[in-house]
Amino acid sequence: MTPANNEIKRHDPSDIRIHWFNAACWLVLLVSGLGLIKNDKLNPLGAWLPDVLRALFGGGSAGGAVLLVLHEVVGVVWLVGIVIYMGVNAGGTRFFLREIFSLRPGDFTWMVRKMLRMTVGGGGELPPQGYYNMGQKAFAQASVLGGIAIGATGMILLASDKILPASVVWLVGWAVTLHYLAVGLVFAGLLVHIYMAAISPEEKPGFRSMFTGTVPRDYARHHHGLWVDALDKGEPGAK
Amino acid sequence: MKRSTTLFAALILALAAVSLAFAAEGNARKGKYLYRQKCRSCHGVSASDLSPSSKTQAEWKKAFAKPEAIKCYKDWKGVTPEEKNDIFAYLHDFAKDSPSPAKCN
Amino acid sequence: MSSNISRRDFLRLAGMAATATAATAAQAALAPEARAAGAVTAPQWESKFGACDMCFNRCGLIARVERGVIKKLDPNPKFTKSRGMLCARGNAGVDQVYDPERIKTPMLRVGNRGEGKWKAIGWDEALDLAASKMKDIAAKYTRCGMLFSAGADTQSQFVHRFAEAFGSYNITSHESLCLLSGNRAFVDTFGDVPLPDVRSSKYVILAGANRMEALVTPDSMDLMTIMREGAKVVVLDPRYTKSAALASEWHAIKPGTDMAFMLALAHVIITEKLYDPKFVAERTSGLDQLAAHVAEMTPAWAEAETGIPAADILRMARELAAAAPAAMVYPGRRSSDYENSTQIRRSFAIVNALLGNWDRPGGLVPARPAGLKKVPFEPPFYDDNPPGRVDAKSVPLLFDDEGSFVITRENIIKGAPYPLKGWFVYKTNPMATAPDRRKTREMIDKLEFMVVVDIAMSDTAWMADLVLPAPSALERQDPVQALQAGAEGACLVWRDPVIPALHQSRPVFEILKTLSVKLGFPEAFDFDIPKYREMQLAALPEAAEILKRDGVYYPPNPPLGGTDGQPFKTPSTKIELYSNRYADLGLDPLPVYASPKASPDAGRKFRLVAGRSACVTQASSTNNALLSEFEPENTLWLNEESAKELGVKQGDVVQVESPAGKGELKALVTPKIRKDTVYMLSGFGTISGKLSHTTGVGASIVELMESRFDAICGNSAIHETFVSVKKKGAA
Amino acid sequence: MNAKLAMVIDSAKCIDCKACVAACKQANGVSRGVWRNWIKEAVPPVENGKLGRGHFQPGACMHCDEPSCVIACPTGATFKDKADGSVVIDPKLCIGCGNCIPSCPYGARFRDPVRRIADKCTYCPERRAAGLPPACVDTCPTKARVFGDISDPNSDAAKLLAANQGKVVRVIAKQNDTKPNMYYIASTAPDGWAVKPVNPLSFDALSQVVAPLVKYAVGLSGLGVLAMLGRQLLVGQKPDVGTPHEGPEKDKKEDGHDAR
Repeated sequence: MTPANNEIKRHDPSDIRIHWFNAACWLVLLVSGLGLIKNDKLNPLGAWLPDVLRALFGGGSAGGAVLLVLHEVVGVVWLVGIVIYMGVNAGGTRFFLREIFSLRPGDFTWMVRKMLRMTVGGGGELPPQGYYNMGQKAFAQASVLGGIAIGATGMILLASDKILPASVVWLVGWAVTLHYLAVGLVFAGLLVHIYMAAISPEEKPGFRSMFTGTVPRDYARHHHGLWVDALDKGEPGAK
Repeated sequence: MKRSTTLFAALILALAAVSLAFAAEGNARKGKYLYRQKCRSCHGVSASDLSPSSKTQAEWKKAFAKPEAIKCYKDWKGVTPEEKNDIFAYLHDFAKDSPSPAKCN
Repeated sequence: MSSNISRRDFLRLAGMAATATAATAAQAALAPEARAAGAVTAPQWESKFGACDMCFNRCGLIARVERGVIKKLDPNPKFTKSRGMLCARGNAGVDQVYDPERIKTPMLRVGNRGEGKWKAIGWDEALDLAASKMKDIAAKYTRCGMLFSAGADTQSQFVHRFAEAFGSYNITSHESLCLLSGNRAFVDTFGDVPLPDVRSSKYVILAGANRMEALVTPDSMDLMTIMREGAKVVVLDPRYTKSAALASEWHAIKPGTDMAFMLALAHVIITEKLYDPKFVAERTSGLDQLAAHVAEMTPAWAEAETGIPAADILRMARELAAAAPAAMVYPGRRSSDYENSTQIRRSFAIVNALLGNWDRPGGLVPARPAGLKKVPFEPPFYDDNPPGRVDAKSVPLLFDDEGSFVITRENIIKGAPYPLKGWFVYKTNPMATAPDRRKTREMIDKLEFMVVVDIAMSDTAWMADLVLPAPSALERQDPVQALQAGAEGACLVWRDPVIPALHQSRPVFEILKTLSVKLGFPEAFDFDIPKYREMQLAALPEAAEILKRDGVYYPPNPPLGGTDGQPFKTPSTKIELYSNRYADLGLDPLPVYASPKASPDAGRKFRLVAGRSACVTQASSTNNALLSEFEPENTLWLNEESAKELGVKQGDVVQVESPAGKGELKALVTPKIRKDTVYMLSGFGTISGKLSHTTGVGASIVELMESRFDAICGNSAIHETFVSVKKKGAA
Repeated sequence: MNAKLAMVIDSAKCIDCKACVAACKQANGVSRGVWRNWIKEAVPPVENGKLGRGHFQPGACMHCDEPSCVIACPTGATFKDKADGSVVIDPKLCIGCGNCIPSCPYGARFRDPVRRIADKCTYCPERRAAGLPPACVDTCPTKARVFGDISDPNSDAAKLLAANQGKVVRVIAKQNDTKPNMYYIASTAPDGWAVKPVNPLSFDALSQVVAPLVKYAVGLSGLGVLAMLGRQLLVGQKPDVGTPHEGPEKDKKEDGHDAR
């Protein structure tokens, strides 16, 4: 093991790259997307954000049009990036999907107790977790499923004024609604993810690993005990 | 009343027959050609602009009954009596009060 | 000129435009709900004057041209004759220019006639061929063996000039399929074809004129204006046209009975002495005969004929006379209705005479002086020619310069009195506008050579041996044209190309000029258009500059009343209520009414009438891409009750049949037409393979119309046909 | 002061010649089969057994003061231009979702079959920039359509309105007065054609269900994060957590983790 015996490899460089690539895309997409929702009643933040962004991008609806192009381009880049990653690191993708969708007994208990512990305190003992804890799994599931929904509806919206006939505008309308819903839900999860990963002191090593690729063995044993156990046993499929 | 109408119509018919006979002597189409060739060189350029619709049929008839009295008669030298008749037919048949008043060009 | 236009228009809109522009600029940064500053800029177009050619009105226009492409046609606000408007057809003029089906090169027929097999050839070959064919025909059949037909076009005068120089007397235009009966009647009554001064009129009877759809400038707009000012407009029409809908009063008159209505008006005006006695005594002749003639023609009598209540007729006669002389029976244009249309229109003229409205505001006024000079020439005379036109003496009062297309066609088919074997056609389309299409086809089959010069492949062009592409009116230079606008005076327009001629098109002037050289009479065309205009404007030295500046020139317009005390150009020098000329010719000197003949066949119980949409100029515009959106197909207007009897429902396809032919089209079941009458638009059911919007779409009205003509002047008579109607598939 | 562009229509002058419609199509390159403006024909009354006087009513987008279409637009491509009061569609920002089409009670909008985005009357901004009136106004034979800034008392439109005070009518959707800026003089017909604005179900779902749901979800999540942050700040940072040098015992002791 590198760099020292007390560090375990947790992420491939390609994992790290795709994570930050995804994060950057989402940031741009979220901000530009919110900037497109000019409608006061729909924009959870109100119309000031679109107004400010449009002014930044050239003013008026022309500024909005720049935002739309930006949103469309970055959206396509994001989708293409994800697909390329899945090709380059097919094993990692399989591992990731298998891990996040495999629930173990105790995951639910972990989730409830962890939430209590992080907020009001107490909550009792936490059941051991695998490569991902249940919180991470929940957010990863939301991201994958939400990402698929966002990507698919986004493609419909992209196609709307390019190839789709008037007879399927109902589909476009629903794509708008679903796009919004999926982003909203994923964003709700994202807030917790960002807190947990970047702000909460508890996950600092995990955060660091998104740059270095390794976590301290002690940290891993504490937080992802089942994973370390599997690693130690050399179980197939363990990373 | 009715009787007088009939009589009046008969009279007009008779007059018309006379005038038509007079006109029929000349060839109006040839007259048009001749008028353009022989008259237009002055009329419309240096003399008064003149075309069939400048006068009524009666006025043309009167003028051609005594062509010697026409101002420019001295310039008519090259016009034969037959040609004169054709020119008259043209001017008369397309006069101001004719069924097909015509300007000349 | 463009600066001039924009300055004028800018003043009109200055406040609005300035506010909007300044506000936009200032607020763009602050108010995000605005377009970005400068996002909407004025188009980089050049503005060029023109004159519309989508119908005969020739409204002044401004073409907006961007990088050599016409983007938009706008009305020329200085062209007051059309009250600053351009109608739907005018706006669609752009689509005529860029019609993908336009004739692009000279085309030589290589298949059978009408088969649609063509070979593109060069201009030299095409014009050599035309010249040699015309020479051959002249040699074999005399020069009168060529027929020349030209439509209502500014360059048609060159076709007439060419025909005369070539030596043929046989020239027809569209007029003998349209307006000659009315002209005949007014020439024979007033000695003139007057213009209506609608703008100052207080009472107008529109009988068989649909001015809100068959737009005539400025009359169509003025009728609306005067109604707003309190004038009354009465419409007589078997159809609820848009004119009927908008009129003060509409009567669904029985077709063919207008004369009864007019004679009853005369009856009331004379018996109640509502006419101006001084005017009638001094300026008209034949009042006594007329009074006797109409003595029995009471409103009650007319009610039985026309279906209009006697009380209404009586009231209208009194109202009309009370408004005189600012009152009129509108003379109308198209009068090619019945075999006695000249006499019908005579009755219109007679009522006008009784109103004393001649040369008075709101009445009928003589054509205003335009000041244009004719450009003289000396065509040769050919001694071997027959004595006259091929249709000469067929009817008593043929206009010698117009003739009669229907009779000419008949005589070509017969080959008598002499054979006529060649046809030069310019921008007129008898295959789609002359009644009885089969006869036109039969006539064409008798020809040895037929050449058509046109913009699009009309049905007539489709039949030709040689088709030559002409540019549209926006692509060519034209002579000066005088246009009449009622009492407001004549105006002059000309055209310069707003874009160069597209494809290989050549103006008919150039075609004829070349042919005149090939045929040995170049002196008839020893000028170009600028020189020709100079000669036309010889008496109007300032006109050319003003035309360049404004796109229109108004010659001095003397006030009305200028003809007071002057003789009328009639045999009696007065307005002939009683026509001496007709008496001379053995015609009825007063209009004698006869009830319209019933259908000779009980199975054919509907009279077919023609009419117009404001988006259609007969057969010349229906293939226009934009206009076809407004009139995508024609329908048969069928009264609701008649439809019920026939078992026809809205939109059903019906089969319409007459002795001339048959057609299939959708029924428009409507209360807007009398039970005894059906109507359809012209310009559909075409046969040309290059008219994709109309070929195979709807039915052709000329396929159904029988070949009839006005017994006095030879004008076609297109309302004399009865048709049978049945639902398609019904027994 | 901001301009307020409006159209004042003397519909009794209209002869239904379609010049305005053709001019609009030509000026704006409107696709075949769709129309930015129209002339409606009133069903003629039957008087004494025959058809009575007809009435034709020119129309187009009314550039409402409270436009329902703007609310239905998810991207802000449709907006009320504050500078001149017109309701604008930015074609670059429109994604062609079609929401705005049924949301207009006047049927003024359509989805352009070629460009696949929403379209409607624009009052011809390019022509106005060139100092010309909108194409339909310029070309009208009887000048039934009058256009201008009605906040400027010297404009033709304002003058016409002032001259007809008390006689001006508007065609308004009964269910939803969008404050249209199309004024008809005296009377106009037909007048009952404005329909109830309808949003597509997907849009209602978005605005009434999804948007609140997302707000709650994000709010809840935000609250949770705040609570965690609060606890973190209040209870204090655990010096042992997250530092890779710390031993596991401390973790266990202080954090209560039992990862083994």
